[in-house]
Amino acid sequence: MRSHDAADCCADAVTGLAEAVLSEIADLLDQFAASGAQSSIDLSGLPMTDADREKLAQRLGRGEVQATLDVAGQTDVWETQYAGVWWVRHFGGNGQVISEEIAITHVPAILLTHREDARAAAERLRKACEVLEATTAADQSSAERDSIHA
Amino acid sequence: MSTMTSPADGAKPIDVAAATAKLLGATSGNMVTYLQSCVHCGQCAAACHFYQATKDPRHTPALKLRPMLKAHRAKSSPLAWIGLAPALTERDLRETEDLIFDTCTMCGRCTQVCPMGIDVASIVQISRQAYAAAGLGPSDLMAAADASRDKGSPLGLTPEKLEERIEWLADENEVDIPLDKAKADVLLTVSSIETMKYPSSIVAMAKLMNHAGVNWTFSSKGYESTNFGYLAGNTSVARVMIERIVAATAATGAKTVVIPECGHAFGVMRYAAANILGRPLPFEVRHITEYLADLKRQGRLRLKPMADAFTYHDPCQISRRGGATADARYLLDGFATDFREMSPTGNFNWCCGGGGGVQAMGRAADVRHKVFKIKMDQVEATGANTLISACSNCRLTMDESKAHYHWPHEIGSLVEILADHLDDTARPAAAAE
Amino acid sequence: MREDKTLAQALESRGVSRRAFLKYASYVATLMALPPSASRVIAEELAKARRQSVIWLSFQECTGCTESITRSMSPTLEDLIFDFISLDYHHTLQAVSGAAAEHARTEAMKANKGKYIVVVDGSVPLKDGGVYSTIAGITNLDMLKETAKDAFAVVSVGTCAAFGGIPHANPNPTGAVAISEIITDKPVVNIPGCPPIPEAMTGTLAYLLSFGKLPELDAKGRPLAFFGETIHDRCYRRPFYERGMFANSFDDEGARKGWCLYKVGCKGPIAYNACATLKWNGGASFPIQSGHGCLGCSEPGFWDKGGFYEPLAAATAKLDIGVGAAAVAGVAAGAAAAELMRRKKSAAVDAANSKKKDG
Amino acid sequence: MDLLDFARGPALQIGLYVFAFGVAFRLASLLLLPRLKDLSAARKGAPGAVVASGREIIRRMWPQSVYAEATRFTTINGYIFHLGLAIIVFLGTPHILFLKGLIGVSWPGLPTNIINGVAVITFLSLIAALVHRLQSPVLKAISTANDYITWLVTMLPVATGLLAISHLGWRYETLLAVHILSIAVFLIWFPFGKLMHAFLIFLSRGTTGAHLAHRGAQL
Repeated sequence: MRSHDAADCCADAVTGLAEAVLSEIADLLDQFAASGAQSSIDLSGLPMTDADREKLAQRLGRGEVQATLDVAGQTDVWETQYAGVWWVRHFGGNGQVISEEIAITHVPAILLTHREDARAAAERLRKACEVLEATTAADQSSAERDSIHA
Repeated sequence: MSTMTSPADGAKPIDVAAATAKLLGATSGNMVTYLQSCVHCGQCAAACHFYQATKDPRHTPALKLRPMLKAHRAKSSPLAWIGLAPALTERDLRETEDLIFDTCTMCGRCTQVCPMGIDVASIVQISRQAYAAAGLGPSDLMAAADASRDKGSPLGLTPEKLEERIEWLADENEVDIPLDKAKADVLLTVSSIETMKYPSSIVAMAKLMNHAGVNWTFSSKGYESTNFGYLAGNTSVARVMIERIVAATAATGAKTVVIPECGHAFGVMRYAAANILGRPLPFEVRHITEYLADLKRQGRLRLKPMADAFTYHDPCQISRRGGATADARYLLDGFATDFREMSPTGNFNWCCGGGGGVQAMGRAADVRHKVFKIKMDQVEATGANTLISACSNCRLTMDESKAHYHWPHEIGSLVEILADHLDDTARPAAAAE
Repeated sequence: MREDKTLAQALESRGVSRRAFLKYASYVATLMALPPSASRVIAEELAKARRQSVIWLSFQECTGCTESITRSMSPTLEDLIFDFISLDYHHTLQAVSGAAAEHARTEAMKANKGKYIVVVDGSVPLKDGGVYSTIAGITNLDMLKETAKDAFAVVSVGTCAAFGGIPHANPNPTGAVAISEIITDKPVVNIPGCPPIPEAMTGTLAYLLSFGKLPELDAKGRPLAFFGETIHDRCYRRPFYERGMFANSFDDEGARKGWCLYKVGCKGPIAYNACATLKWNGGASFPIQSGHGCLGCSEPGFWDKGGFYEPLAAATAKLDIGVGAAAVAGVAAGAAAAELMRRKKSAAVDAANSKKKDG
Repeated sequence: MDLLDFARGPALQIGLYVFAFGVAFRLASLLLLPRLKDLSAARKGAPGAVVASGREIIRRMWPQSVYAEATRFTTINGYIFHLGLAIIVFLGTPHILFLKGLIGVSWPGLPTNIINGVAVITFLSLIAALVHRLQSPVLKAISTANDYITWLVTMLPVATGLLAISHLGWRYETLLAVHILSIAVFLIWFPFGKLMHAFLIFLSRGTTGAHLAHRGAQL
């Protein structure tokens, strides 16, 4: 559709916001390195064009860590080539980017396993073990029975 | 209707109602347009010699519209119905009297600079009528008007005195000066200033007319073309003065009335007279410079070249407001070999400061002298020693200030220098007739 | 119905992790323009919260608002809100009907007294005793007053509920009014739009759930997060406006090139809403992107602002017959004034003449 | 009805009524007065009244060189804000649309940022005009309430327009409403204050043009 050409035309515009965000990141990274203060920048809230975002992504590049989460839709997380600078991109259920942020931290919180989840997981695992033990025991006794029969 | 008020200080009573009535009687689209158009930009101040000389903001020409605007508004504006357009007061009139009389020569420079093109002079003229009706105005100006009516001339030049003078001048200068010739093509008029102060100017005009072979005459029935009735705002006297000339012209059968070196006389007779009478004049009116230029064009004026350096002062009513700026230059062209234009000149020249009857106001002498400084600077910048004019009123104004300052320059008259350089060796035009 | 389990516990049993809360929280923080640090707080609060009882009342409306909030067919992150709330009454969506439905409403009111949220779409008719819209024989006015009495907050969803909307348009035959004109004793949030953007509804509800209070509102009761800027402020066609490149009609060169629609009536500059950033249908597009000017549907009286295709700058005042009449009257009055002046002039001249004669 | 609706509708409508009545009244009451008929003989070759009036209206658009220095500020600054106002009103797209809504015809406009620049210049020029009026002894002496009210009434649309485009102060629709209200005030004041010079300038220049051209006087 023609009207989308226009949208593309404007989305192509480079506003210089990428540079501004870069220098902001540099400042925050200084603070993080010095005092461990974690911070983040909400990219969705900035009036960046697609071209701006692309430029920012290019400048930051990709580092050692990449992760894909499957949490109510996909979430991509990667460390940029600057250690401590993380890019977190949340997708909604329909593949649309719903939120995007730069996190200056050790590891983005979303990657961390929550204690509550661990507790619940432990519970489940325990249950799973009990089930396993039960089935193993059952299997064993039947095997014994079989061998006796054999 | 007339509400006369007598101030406690014993000054003469001021009839405000008469002033307002006079204004109402003069109401026209032209007047009201001017009154309503001022945008208060203040540029007129720069053009006014009285402001230029004094730097007093009171002398801003725009302020001269105010009293009449106020009176008009009080009578015409719907604002008056709700009390927002106060009437003209005696105090208004008293406080502005000098603006309307002493410090306005109706020279028209402010109109030149006005982006709205407001003709302040015409409003001042109407204002003078209103102030005069109220009983205001300089007594000497009023007296001059009365003298014009009663004696035939503001300076008391009665017909008898005119006859005496002419006889004496003719004898003294051995020149033919016709008076009351039965039939003439041209009626020449005088300005009383010339007759009384610059009689040589009368002689010069006679010489020039005779040289060109013109059939001309003075008339004792109507000779004074300076109209102090007009300048004083006294319309009835103005009318009497005009009627006298009209009658004299009719008596001689002249087709042309020539106005001598007097700017306001020319302005009134040439442009105001028909409107004051309410009918067109049955003859043409020419200023002496225009008439001499006509003669020169016809080849009837033969002049010897003049080498003296001089500069020319344009009388406002002849140049800027009279439309005859070019004729003075035409007369000088090829005759005056060292004629120097002052700056500004022509239509933009500064007023002498004595026009519009201001010359006749004794109390305005100080401010006139201040104004003359502008002229002195203009003349000195040309390097010429002589200042020539084509208006005896300008000349008198300038002479008085010259004396006041002991200014060493010469002040002369255009007709006189022309008459002094007539080439009478050959008179083909006269011969041809 | 409010449950005893926290949301975390409820979702946990379905295998939804805390990461989902965190992700949802960061989504809400973005939506509400909160600082990124707020997302951790939201996540924690949400996890601790219990399902919120919501009573949804539909009055004079078209069901577009309900369509809008439930538009999605596949479960998405945004739809988590339905896991967070207990929609105890919604006569379009609920399975039961009739007396059972009304019973569900009164039960929910009793059980969650002072804690439930009332969501309203549609305006309330006041004319003729409110007979123009009733549910189960109860007028909208009565049902609203009764239901809202013990509510924690009221959320007016859609322009009809927020500002009276289309039922309120001239000549407003039913005497329709906005919810905020009836409920004056407790907080009312307006989420206008015809329909409102679903994210604006869910985001506001999530905020209420997380923080237990209303988000920051503008003077018209709208959450600033969604209604703080105009469509024009965030419109991708804004550069064309600045450069003076306009579509003059819907089928000209400018329209095809996607230039600014100001001249064909776009109300973007006075319409406060988030369409230009959140867009519609899963971020696919919004009216201006589809080539039509903004109608300003989230503004009061948008229906009566002088025509959708009349440019905003055009006055609704007209050079009508009245202006002509005023001019004619002016000429007449002027002529009278001139005539009056003429007479005054003649009188003055006559007086002067007679005076002269006397003298 | 909110403020913007009131401004776009009733306020402007009243403004238009008052403007139409007032201007018609002022012009009719002036033009229907008897005008002076010059009975003196015209100078040979003098143009007719219509030609002379037209010529004077045009010629007086710029001061004579003799007065150039004395009138420099007023002339240049005057032109700046007059042209500025004209450009803003007649070439600003929203204003063209406003006029189109009234008179039905439209024409191409200038880009918004150019109009904004012109508006800033006009704003500064109007400030300069006021400062000049307050500082010059002559202008102080001749100024009346009319001058200051007219200045304010002219300045308000410029200032509120600038605020509206830069979204300063209130919300945009409030600024827009105030801007339109200032136009209504402008229209209402127009016929009764100095703004009438927009019409009177033709009458007074023309009157003098005809008056003096009849004499052959070059002004």
